[in-house]
Amino acid sequence: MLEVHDLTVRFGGITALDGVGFSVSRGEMVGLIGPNGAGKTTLFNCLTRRYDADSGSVLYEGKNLLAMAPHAIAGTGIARTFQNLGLFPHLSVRDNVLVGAHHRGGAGFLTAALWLPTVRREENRLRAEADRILDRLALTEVADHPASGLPFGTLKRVELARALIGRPALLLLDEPVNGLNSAEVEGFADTLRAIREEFDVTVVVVEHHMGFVMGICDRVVCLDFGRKIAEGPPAEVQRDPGVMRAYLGTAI
Amino acid sequence: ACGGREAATPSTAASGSGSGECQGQQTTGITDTSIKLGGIYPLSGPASAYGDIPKGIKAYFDYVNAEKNGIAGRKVEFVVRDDGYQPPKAVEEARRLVEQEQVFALFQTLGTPSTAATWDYTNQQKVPQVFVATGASMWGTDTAHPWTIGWQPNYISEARVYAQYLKQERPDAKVAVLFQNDDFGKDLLGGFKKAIEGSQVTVVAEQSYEVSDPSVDPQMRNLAESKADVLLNVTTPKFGSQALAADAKNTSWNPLHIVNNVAASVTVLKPVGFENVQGVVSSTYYKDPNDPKWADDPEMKLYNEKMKQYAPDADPTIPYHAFGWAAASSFQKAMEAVKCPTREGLRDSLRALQNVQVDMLLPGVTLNTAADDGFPIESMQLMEFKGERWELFGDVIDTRKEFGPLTD
Amino acid sequence: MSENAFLTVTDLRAGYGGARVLHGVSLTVGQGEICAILGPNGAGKTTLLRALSGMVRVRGDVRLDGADLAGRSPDTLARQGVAHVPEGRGTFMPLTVEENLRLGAFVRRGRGAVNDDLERVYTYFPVLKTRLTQVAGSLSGGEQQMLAIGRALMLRPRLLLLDEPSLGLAPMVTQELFRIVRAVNEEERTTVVVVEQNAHLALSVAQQAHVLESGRIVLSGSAEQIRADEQVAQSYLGYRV
Amino acid sequence: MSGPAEVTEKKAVRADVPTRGRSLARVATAHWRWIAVALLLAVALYAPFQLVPFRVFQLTMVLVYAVALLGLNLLVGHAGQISLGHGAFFAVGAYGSAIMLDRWELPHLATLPIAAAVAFAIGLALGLPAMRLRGLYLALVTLAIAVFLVPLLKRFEALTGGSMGLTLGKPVPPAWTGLAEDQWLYFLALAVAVLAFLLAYGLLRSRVGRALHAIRDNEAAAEVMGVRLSFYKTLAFAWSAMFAGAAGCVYTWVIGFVSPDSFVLTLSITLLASIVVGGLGSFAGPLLGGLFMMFVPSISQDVNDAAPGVIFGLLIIAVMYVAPTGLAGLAGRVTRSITKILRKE
Amino acid sequence: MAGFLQQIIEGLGAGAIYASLALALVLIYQFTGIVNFAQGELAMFSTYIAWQFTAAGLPFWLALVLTLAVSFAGGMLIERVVIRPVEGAPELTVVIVTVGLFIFVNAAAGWIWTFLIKDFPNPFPGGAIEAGGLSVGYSTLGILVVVGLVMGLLYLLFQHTKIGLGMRAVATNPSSARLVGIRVGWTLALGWGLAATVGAVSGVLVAPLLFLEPNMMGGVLIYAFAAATLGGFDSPLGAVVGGLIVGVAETLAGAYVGFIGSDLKVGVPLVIILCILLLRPQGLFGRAVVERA
Ligand SMILES: Nc1ncnc2c1ncn2[C@@H]1O[C@H](COP(=O)(O)OP(=O)(O)OP(=O)(O)O)[C@@H](O)[C@H]1O
Ligand SMILES: Nc1ncnc2c1ncn2[C@@H]1O[C@H](COP(=O)(O)OP(=O)(O)OP(=O)(O)O)[C@@H](O)[C@H]1O
Ligand SMILES: CC(C)C[C@H](N)C(=O)O
Ligand SMILES: [Mg+2]
Ligand SMILES: [Mg+2]
Repeated sequence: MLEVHDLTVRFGGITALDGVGFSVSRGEMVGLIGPNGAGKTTLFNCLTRRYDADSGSVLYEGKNLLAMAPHAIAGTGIARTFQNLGLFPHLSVRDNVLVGAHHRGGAGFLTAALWLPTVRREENRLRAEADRILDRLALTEVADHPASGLPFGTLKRVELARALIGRPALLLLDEPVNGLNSAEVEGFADTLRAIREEFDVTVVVVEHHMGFVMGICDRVVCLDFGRKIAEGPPAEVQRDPGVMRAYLGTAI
Repeated sequence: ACGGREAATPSTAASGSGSGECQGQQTTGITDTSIKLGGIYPLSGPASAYGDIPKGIKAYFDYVNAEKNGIAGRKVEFVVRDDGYQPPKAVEEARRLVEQEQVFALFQTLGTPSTAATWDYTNQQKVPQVFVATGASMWGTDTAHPWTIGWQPNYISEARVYAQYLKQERPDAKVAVLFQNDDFGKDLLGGFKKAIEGSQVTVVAEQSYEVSDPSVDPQMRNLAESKADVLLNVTTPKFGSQALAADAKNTSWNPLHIVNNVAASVTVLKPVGFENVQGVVSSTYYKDPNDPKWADDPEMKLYNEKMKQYAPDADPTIPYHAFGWAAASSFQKAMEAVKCPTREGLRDSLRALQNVQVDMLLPGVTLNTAADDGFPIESMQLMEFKGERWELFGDVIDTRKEFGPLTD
Repeated sequence: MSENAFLTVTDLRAGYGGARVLHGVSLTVGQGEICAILGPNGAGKTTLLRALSGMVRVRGDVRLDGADLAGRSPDTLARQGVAHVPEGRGTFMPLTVEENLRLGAFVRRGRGAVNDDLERVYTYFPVLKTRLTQVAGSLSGGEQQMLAIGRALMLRPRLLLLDEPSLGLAPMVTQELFRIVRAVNEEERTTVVVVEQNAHLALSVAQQAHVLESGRIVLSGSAEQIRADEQVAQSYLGYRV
Repeated sequence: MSGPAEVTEKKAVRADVPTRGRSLARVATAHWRWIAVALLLAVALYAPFQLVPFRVFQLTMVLVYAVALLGLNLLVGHAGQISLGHGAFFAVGAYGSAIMLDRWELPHLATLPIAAAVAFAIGLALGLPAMRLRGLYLALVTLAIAVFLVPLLKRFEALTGGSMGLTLGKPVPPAWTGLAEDQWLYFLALAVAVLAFLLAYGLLRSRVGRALHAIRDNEAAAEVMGVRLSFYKTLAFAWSAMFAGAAGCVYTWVIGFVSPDSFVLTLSITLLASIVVGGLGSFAGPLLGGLFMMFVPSISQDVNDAAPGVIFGLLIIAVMYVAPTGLAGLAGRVTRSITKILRKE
Repeated sequence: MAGFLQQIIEGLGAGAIYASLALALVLIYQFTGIVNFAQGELAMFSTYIAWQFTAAGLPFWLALVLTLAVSFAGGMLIERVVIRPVEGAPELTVVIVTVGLFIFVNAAAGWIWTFLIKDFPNPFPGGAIEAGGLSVGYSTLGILVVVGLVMGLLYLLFQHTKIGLGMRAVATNPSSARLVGIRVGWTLALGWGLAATVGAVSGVLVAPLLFLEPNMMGGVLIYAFAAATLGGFDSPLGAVVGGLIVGVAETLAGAYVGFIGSDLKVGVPLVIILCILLLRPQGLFGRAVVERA
């Protein structure tokens, strides 16, 4: 489904990604790990066209992602969450989620301004769906609260809801369990498993929480200084000496 | 379906003051003991300098009210409104004055745009719009607006004075023109070009500026390139000073510098340095309070004294005060001459001024109008700057006599 | 109350606008102690730290080394030696890494000592040294977190407030981080209040811990006690040991 | 405003059916916004029959400004892009209408759609390059456009009447209405304003409105969600220009005179100040801003006629102190506390 | 050719004037994060104060020093009294407060000093250096030198002083700035004070050329905005280079491009700005905003 070949991204003197290549098949759950600054977020940014690649290619369902416009990515079925939150602080939680359905709507300036019935119908449909997803992620209570001022953990869930309403085929999660305690991490892992079934979605997840990554991923890719240093089943990668040296350290 | 319309219905002279031939005419804003006038000026915004004019007017009316028992026994109340030099505001204020304040007449609206925006309304309402403070030529030539009348010499007439002067003194003059890119500048420039038609005098360079420009130095440089031997400086005060200074600074180009009346006050020349403006030529029609030549003039003495008394905060040397004073005393003359103390009466009186003398105007400059002539002042006198004062020279030029009526 | 109480908080109340978040929190931290604050999402842990550094308005009593500091502004508190690693890191995005770090020492005098401390931070977080002239906003999430911690250390604080310092850090760096906290605490007798979701780690360095829930302290004790009590662990900290 | 409260309130209304007497107040508090709009509209329809023509004229101008501010609000308040040159689009509409009336003697009403369309097209053309710029840089480029417009209008004298401007007749009320000219103008302006508000309302509560808000709050995230930034920003600019153009067109009908001096930079700055004073991103904002723009200068003058600018400047500052998020925000705060009190009893 | 070069020289002279005010705009933007519409009016007001001092008989340089001191204090006072109440408010709210301040100061100056033009002494000698058919006025040279000097000082302040660093920190993230111990309020006040001082320098440079009156800085402000936009709002060098480009472009366009003429020449800087910003949206010397997802 996703094939990354020889991807390189440089910023001035820094090479954030250095010839990275791996692939993800449909239905898989892939963990992306690596030290801080290894280039994980940069990789996500390339996939969603926030950054331009200096060389290499990314094929998604056979299409060349790197040739697409940034706004067109969502339409191809790729959704993501952000490491440091990318919410719309003045919008309510519900509206935040609804923005995630943007590419699914068809209302334009004119049709919306004219209150056309199709627009109304579409709006009602999406709202109903948003409410379902909010309910699914236990966010109904805060649905009308502005996104600013909610606890960090809650906001992370809002981001997930916003990604899900886009009905993605590929979901990119950047450190989704940041700031959750152990029980919450487990809860989240369960939710994610269920969602994966329910929405039939392929997941790539960046996370430093090893328990989470090892528990949920089918396969793990480890980056270091922009290079792939290991790839394989979680248990294997965890034992990899290079990964231990660069990333895990002694414990855990 | 139209409740509230009645409020606007003008009261007419059914009884009381109106009698005989005055029967049925409008008496809104006037009684046997009072007249209410309204004026619109930019008291705020970038043109606020003109906001000094009503202070001179007020001082004059206050003086007349207190010491002369008003105009023919009627005390004048003068309501001033601010339009910030914005036409839509001017319309609003005109309507406020007419409908809300119920003034007898609008005494002065300042600036061509504000006057143009309001004159349809005033004429529709049949409210006199007296002595508008702008020199555009349209106020006097337009026949569809009998209720509106100008006062100061129109810019075309002024241009004719300079053209006449050049034709006589420098028959083959090459003229460079600096002008403000608005009605005022264009009227004067257009009038000048027309007036030199058929003569050897030619315009060889023209440069305009916007009021929002910081400086006219670049324009002056471009004009200097033309090596013209006359510079016609059609500007408002600040830019007038800048242009005079630029001319003085440029030692390789020394044209005869003619500065238009709007920027001819001594207050404009003084900052440039008197030594730098010797020999500059202009024309005028009223007395500049800064000019020492009028120090002993009785009217100027009265003006200075009464300004001190009735407008203690205002600086009498600001020429706009004297302008307002002169316009107000012109109004007194017109009002004293009315046949009927009604709006119609005022309108008619304004259109029938015959050699009316106003002491703040130059000796020899009088007010003259006719049914088809809405230009009260059409005479000007040339002057040259010498030492620290303007020196009038030649005769008062009655442009109407010299050039015929302004019919384009 | 311990005898060498350095930070004493009594009946602290705080909130945002009309919303009350802390409903009377009291705790005491001894000089040179590390105190862990634990608790679920939205309990008010961040708010508590904000209250201690003056970022939110408070009612109640806050004493630092005997001085009443309740209601003081953050800059006054910083001058008193309170350093805060805030939630969201508070990076000066358009400034460089070095400028960010130097700002941490803004209230200090003495160029030499500050330069020494810069070097110290670089030995703690070697990545930062390779990024000195980079705009801080372009750092990776974890790098920014290191920067925030480094910036706080640049103050040579008497009281260090850490809000989820391990957020976004790689496992190895997280371990390193707690070693650093320990070292700073031991070498300089810096008092530390740390909010941390990784209760295990936090309790391993702390002497005492408080569990916060819905704006109230529901449990206090020494770090060992809390760690040992399995029931506590399950019901409040939500993890099985 | 307080969303969650509203939701719970609706449930409460359903549950409270038997106790009718009390629930009336509750219905009122739950739907106060619609009630307020209905009341406002009723007053607006009745007012011109009660007020003197001068006041009717003032209200007409308030509506004209409100429509222009509605457009500016779309851009600044909703899409988060600052324009310091919106007076230029107002001028385009005003001159568009004026030229059509002057040259081709089109009926007044026919000039409205054309003027709006022209403003839209120019907004689109300028928006394409301008929208690549951000924040401050965009603001200052729009300012430059507004500055440039004045000499441009003077230059094409044959069409625009140059610095003398154009004087135009006013729309004549059809006989069947029995209305006076001022009233007719008022109702025309009211119709345009209501239409504009309806269009803007439809726009903003839809996907488009959310996309604009998303751009305002976080461009990068919006783009990842599939919002095409250039498209939305440019169209927001064009729509905003269109509203300003429509307002300009009605302005021409009402004032009957256009000149370059009517559309100097001051107008653009006043528009921006008025929408900020009125309240960015709210529907009441443009209306309150229009009232501010209309009435506060004359209030200033009543206070100090020697230098009204002194007072006007102070009033702007004072309003921003009292209502840093605009008068609409202040009104919101007040109504919220009132509803709170109502709910408690 | 000499004529052309002369036009460039004159353009530089005009540009230096725009640059002088642009420096004040850049300064306040850098240190408080807002665009100050009142900057030009404050400069004008300062110039009146200087005029008042000289009118009272003080020697020019003493008057200047006093004026700079008064302006500094005045700028700080304005921040404390006028801006502070809206400190945490949305950016546009603060900008509109400066618009209010603009209107207020302009009207107040007219009220106090009337709208009569005042002659302001020129600190530089009147002549010009003539060489090869070109002439450069001492006054132009003087302005260029002063502007360059102010730019250099600002550069040092921005990049190489602790207080400069603190001010930039406040502008980018006030709450973090507070956390590291910066007195945000006073720092903002300092920024206003400094900007007012730089503005006063600008006013004193401008007044002898344009004549002192309440609207003196209105036109300059627009060009100064153009200069800062072109150069980048966060760079003193940009402000100066931007000012010079605008001055030269405007002068050349007015002089040589027939169709444009002096009425439309304001459009030339506009077009240049648009072109440059389309290529570099942050201005010539501005720093690009780094944006990370
Ligand atoms: N816009 C940019 N400009 C300069 N450098 C950048 C930019 N974006 C990323 N980098 C650098 O590229 C490297 C990779 O960053 P990235 O965010 O991908 O790391 P990461 O693997 O996600 O780390 P973390 O786990 O800390 O989030 C970092 O060293 C960062 O400083
Ligand atoms: N800026 C704010 N404005 C309004 N309410 C806020 C704000 N910040 C926090 N809150 C509210 O205060 C409560 C406590 O939040 P706080 O951030 O202190 O919790 P926390 O324990 O730190 O949670 P987390 O583990 O998610 O960081 C939450 O209900 C939150 O909604
Ligand atoms: C000088 C003023 C009385 C008139 C002004 N020049 C104008 O017509 O706008
Ligand atoms: Mg990352
Ligand atoms: Mg927290």
